[in-house]
Amino acid sequence: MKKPALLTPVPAAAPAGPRSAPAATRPAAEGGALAARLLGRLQRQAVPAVLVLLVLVSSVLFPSFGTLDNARSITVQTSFLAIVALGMTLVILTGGIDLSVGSVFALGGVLAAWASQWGIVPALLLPLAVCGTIGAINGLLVARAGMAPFIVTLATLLAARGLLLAVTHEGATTYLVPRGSAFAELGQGTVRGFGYPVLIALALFGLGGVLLQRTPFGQSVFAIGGSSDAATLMGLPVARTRVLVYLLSSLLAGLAGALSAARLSSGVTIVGVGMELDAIAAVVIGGTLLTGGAGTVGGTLWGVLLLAVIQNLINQIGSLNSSYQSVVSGGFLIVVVLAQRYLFRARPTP
Amino acid sequence: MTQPALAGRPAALRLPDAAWLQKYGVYLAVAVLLLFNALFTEHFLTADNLRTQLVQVAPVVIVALGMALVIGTEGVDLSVGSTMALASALLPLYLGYGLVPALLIALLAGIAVGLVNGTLVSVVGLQPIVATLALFVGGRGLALVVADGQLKQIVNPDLLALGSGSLLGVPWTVLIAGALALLVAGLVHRTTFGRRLVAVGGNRTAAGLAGLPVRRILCGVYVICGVFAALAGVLATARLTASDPSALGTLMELSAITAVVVGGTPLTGGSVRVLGTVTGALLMQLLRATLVKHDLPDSTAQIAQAAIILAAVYAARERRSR
Amino acid sequence: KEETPSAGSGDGQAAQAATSAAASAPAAGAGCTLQSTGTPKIDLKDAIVGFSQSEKEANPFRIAETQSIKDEAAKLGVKKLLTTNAQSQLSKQISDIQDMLNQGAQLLVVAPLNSDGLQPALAAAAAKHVPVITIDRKVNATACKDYLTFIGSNFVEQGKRAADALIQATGGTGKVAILLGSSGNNVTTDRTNGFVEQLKAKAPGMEIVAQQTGEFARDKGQQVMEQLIQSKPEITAVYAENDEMGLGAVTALKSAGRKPGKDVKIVSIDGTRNAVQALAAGDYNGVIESNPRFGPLAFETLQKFLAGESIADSVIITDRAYEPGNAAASVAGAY
Amino acid sequence: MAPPAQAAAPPEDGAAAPPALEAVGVAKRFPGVVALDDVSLTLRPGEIHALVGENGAGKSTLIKVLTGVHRPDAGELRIAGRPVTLHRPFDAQQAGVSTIYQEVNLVPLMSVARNVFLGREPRTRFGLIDFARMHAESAELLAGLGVTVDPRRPLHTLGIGAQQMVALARAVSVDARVVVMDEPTSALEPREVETLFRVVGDLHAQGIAILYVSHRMDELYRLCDRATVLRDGRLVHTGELAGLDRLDLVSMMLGRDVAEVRRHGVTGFGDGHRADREPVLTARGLTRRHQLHGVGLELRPGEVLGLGGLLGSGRSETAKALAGALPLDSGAVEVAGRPLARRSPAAAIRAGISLLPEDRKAEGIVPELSVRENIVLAAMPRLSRFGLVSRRRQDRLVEVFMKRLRIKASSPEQKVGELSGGNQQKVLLARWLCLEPRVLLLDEPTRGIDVGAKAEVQALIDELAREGLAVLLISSDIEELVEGADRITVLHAGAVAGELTGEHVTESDLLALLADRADNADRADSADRAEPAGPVAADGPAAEPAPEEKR
Ligand SMILES: Nc1ncnc2c1ncn2[C@@H]1O[C@H](COP(=O)(O)OP(=O)(O)OP(=O)(O)O)[C@@H](O)[C@H]1O
Ligand SMILES: Nc1ncnc2c1ncn2[C@@H]1O[C@H](COP(=O)(O)OP(=O)(O)OP(=O)(O)O)[C@@H](O)[C@H]1O
Ligand SMILES: [Mg+2]
Ligand SMILES: [Mg+2]
Repeated sequence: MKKPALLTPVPAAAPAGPRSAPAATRPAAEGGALAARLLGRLQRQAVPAVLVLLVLVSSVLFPSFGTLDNARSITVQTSFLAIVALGMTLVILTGGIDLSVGSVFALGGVLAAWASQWGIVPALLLPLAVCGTIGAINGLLVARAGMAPFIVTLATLLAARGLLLAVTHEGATTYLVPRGSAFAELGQGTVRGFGYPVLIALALFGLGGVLLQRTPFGQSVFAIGGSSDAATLMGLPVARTRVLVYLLSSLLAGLAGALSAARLSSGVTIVGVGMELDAIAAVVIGGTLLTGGAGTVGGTLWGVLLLAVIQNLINQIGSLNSSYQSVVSGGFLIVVVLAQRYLFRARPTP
Repeated sequence: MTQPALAGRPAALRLPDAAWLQKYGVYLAVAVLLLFNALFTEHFLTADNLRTQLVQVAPVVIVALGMALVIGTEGVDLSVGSTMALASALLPLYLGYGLVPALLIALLAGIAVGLVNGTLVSVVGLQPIVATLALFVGGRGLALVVADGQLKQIVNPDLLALGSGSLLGVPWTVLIAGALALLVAGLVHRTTFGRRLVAVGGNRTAAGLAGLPVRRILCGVYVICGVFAALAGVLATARLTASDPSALGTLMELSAITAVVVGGTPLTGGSVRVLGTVTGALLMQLLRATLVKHDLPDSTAQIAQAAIILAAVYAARERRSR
Repeated sequence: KEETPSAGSGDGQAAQAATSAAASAPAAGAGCTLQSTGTPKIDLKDAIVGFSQSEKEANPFRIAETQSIKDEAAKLGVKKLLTTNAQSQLSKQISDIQDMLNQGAQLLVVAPLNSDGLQPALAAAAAKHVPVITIDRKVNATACKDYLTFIGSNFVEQGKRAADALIQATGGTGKVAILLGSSGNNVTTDRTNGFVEQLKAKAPGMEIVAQQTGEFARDKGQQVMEQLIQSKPEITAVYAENDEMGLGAVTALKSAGRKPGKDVKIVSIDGTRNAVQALAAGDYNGVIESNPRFGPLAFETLQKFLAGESIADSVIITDRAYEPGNAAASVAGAY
Repeated sequence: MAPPAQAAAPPEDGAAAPPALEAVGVAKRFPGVVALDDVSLTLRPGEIHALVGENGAGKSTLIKVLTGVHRPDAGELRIAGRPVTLHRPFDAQQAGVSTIYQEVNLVPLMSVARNVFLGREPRTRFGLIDFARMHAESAELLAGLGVTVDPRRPLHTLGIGAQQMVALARAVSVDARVVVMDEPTSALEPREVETLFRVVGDLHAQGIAILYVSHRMDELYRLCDRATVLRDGRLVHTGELAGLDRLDLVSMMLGRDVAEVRRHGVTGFGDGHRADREPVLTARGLTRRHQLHGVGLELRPGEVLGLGGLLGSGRSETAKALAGALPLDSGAVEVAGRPLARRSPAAAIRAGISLLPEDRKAEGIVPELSVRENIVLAAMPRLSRFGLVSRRRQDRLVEVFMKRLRIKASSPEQKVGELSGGNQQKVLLARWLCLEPRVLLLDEPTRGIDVGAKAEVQALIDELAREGLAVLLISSDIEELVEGADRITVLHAGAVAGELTGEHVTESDLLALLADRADNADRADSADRAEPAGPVAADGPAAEPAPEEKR
């Protein structure tokens, strides 16, 4: 167990590394060592475990569930939410929240579609520049002016939506991405059937994991979320880290929006509504504390997948009335978190 | 208190400075907005118009009051909008037995939702946002199942009277909201439950060690929030003269949380500002009214709304004394 | 009893007397055949049909729409009908369609949430040679190539007809408030454009004094109307882009002591039973139907297509118009 | 041990060198309180300077001004002779000032190693954090301080004492020319205190200036060269400590004349109590995995039972178990012969057991609430009728306790989070005393309390015991433990290691028992905390510093 498990270490949950405490060594001694170790590992990784269980069960129940095609469509659909949730993870880890991501996502898409007439570079740069500005505003207002993140990002949620409406003449204009352009390819191309957005999302999560776990910036993020007073007293760059975190969140949301526009071939104005809640839910289900200070980007990835699989399952069940669909997905959510809580070793509440 | 030897030096005189602004910023913002409208909006300072604003804000105020209590315990309740819908959906089913039984059933639904939320938060120990997310998603579905997806016209005269009637010119909904605000203020400041709730929000570990019944308090708070949301659902239904489970209370959770936070209650728990919450709701209401009355297109309206919220909260922000 | 579309709503529409499955295949275009899409020839009775609904069945329009598809499928004895609901999320609609394809859907009926953005889903269907019929809303793509055909109403036209109805009710003068649908939505845009254009062309004496969104919901419509009554008491006419908002406006006007239908004329689009009832009761001045009963027409089109016939790129469904004169008699026929 | 701060600035020669750190005419005011008023302080290179004063005198505030946490309202700061403006603690650290703040200011959810290295993590070639090195170095650093914990453990799983040692490790492992320590020993055991002294000695030898705050007079006289005395935010005295009589120092701190101070003894405790009655509290076989192994004890009305042990020996856990605040695997607690059925703090409180917890920040105060509300928190039901709080009854109670414990606050409405550390402690004490319990469990009751108030608190404990209360006393101040307790139960590694009664309740007996135990433990297994070879336990204040393995 030498590998420092990049994406899943330490929060309050369970240290992924070896523990010299007798707790970890005892079950191994009692025979069935390997099985016990595996079980122990799985128990500490509640979300992936629930996910694996869910996937196994539903593959048996629904023949069309466990297919490669299904995997491809689930992954590409989730990749956009995943990218947004990655940024959200960083923000939540500092104990903040970013409600603006849904609007910023939509704005990014519209801007990208508009700029795509001049090629792929403007199509990526414009949304990043505008969304980055929004993120910087969020960050500065939170970190420098000391305003509550909830309110600041709620305001920018409105502002980004307003900007989007202004750009699209109150939603009357939909900008289209030129067919066959390099930008469209970015959203629609595949490698072995898996869309580029999936690969981009995975790469970003990899980077995010390294950023969070292996760089001083990441340590500051955890420290601020754990105790921002202590972080200040320890001389960490608290304000700078906060600004950066909101900046990254908006950039990622904008990028996800751009990719989604590339995939949809158009800058759709109605996307992203309520996306912030999905992202927050994925992050929190992924084991990140909403109060900050503990969590992993890997957990978020699992959380996003879990939400997607639940939705897919509801479709597999087939002809559920839409009202029952909500009831079922609400019920599912409870079952999953309860399973997480009771079947698997719960995190010690800090 | 007499302890001259210990009490430091005489306090510096408090001027209406930054700290003052922080404390009373919301009220100031409301005043400014009222002034603006009085000057620049036609037909604004009429009794009818003011009544309209109050009537529209009443359900938000009621939900926000419950939400403020939840936020005081460092929680949040996303399910309020769905609870409103559920209460609204149940009403027509039982109005045949009269207003009171139907009302009781609706409130019972609120209690049930609160109990589920409260149990998930306090006993199971889930993070409030996840715990209440389940009913946020499922609750509205349940409401639609109950109502068979249909909007139903309300014909019960008692319920309609609740929505449109008034006492001495003050609509019932406004009176109810006002009474609840007083009640919650009393609850927070004058009862053991209120004080303990704030302590639980301020330091849960310490509260537990001090022997407070933390679980019961948490559960109680979510139940109150659920009941308030259900009541708001009933009042909104009465005013709409229809039970509309698909649209009633959508985004209410955001409006309520916004009112609470703009009103100066921190999301980190440990304090509840009741008057601030009411004022926060009023501020948002006036803001929306102003934008509609000046017929701004949606794009401009949203940007303006964002700017004004930021300005108001910026003025009232907490300045750390260093 | 049945309405023929009023004068302005000509293009390609032929009024038919049949209840809901009124259809017309315009002569335009070469049409689309099995060969051009590469769809294998199958019998509808052995087929798995997928239906993707865009919004929750929580308003009369969507309820009637879904029900009509389900009923017709049952009537024709379709082997299996998969239904999904995107709950107003575009991304969910895309994955819904892909899920159904993965579950083996051979024919698809889609009620798009938005005219743009379904590209990936359509591409996936095309790759599997699964024909897609979009109902209610047209997608911005190439018929026959990206999808088979579109069956539905013309929203711009609906807006124009609403304008006509309002002009008739007001006599061509007055101040109008528009209750817009959700911002950024194609339906909102089209119904607004049609209305505004027609008003400009036909009734220069009418002035639009307010355009505010009521988000297609009754309570929002009511709230906005309450504000407008206070700030712009001079308003004499309201155009609501769906019935729900119109009915909200009725409530608002009533509680402000005004007489909807008389002091303030109201016209809206959709043709739900509640609105037609209000019309019959005199609270309303006109309702333009947006016909949700796509089932018969959709399956009829599919059957023709599978039988080898050529299908036109769009099939326009007939929308009725309810007027004070015919309302009372039509209530039962409204959805 | 890892040599702390090898590369510190070379000692500047002699008296010619400018002061390492200097504050001139500093003032700081908080709403309602003048915390500092025209205070000047000069810290010479290489000296150990004591900062003393009673609770709320302004010591911590001065330190926070010196380290950039607070911006002074007036006055000037100089570091190495140059005037500086500190905007953030970061600036002070850049300028070579390293600080251990009064309340442990680390991040509870992060691992021990990360806490030690936050902000200056060792990197690999690729610029990424080198965890292997970080863990190794922090383990080594901590082992050098006598703490052997897995550096991957989340900090909050450590006791407050161990956390304090982590903070120490962090502070001394940076290159600093000034180290500021605000009550570093208040949570430490004699053994750790010795370690700390050794570290201070090392720093001193390297020419690093140290500003040292403590309420323990012995320490000051043992360590410090000079002292600055604050009272009510004003400077009362600065000078050599050697020539200053202890009584004079205390009288300056308290602002009372020497004669009055002299009347108080070393501690406020009187002599033994009568404890012939039936035990009011009996605990048997308290067991919890990895923490407690069959601890049993008896408490009689009217006696003070001391609980002795080394850091991490399970004393706090025992106290918490008695108070129903720690889930147990097995074991029973009886109050006056009746078993406590439900284990919860509420049930224990109803049975008359009160616990003053050890970690006042995490487990004690509700910082946003007022002094009044913090005091009455646990007693609320008694002070209210029909669920309505009675403000009048509260005020009466609060007034009594604020006077009796000399709680210094601008008013009972001041937020507890704004009080000085010692005053927070007094508020907590008041919270438990106003419950009028039958059994009082005190975990570090005088932690951070000034000399004057400490004697009063001790006298209070004494008085309560005389009135028939059963008191369990946990204290890292060994003198206090021995003076105060009638009987001492000694714990080691979560089990009872022995008991001292009668004339054996002495410092030397206690230390002997502890040392004996620590030795045994070393020879035995204990994977978790095998001590480094060699006798580590200090044998009392006069003993030699523990040998260092790595030098
Ligand atoms: N943030 C703050 N807001 C308001 N008042 C404060 C604040 N911090 C400190 N004070 C007040 O300043 C005074 C000095 O407090 P300080 O913490 O410096 O005392 P201290 O000498 O460190 O005491 P102790 O020995 O108890 O730690 C106290 O009266 C305290 O209430
Ligand atoms: N010096 C140490 N070496 C190893 N582990 C330690 C050490 N000090 C503390 N710990 C760990 O921290 C945990 C809690 O420590 P804590 O100091 O609270 O224990 P305690 O028994 O309450 O100590 P105290 O007797 O000081 O109150 C212990 O279970 C132990 O595992
Ligand atoms: Mg202090
Ligand atoms: Mg302890």
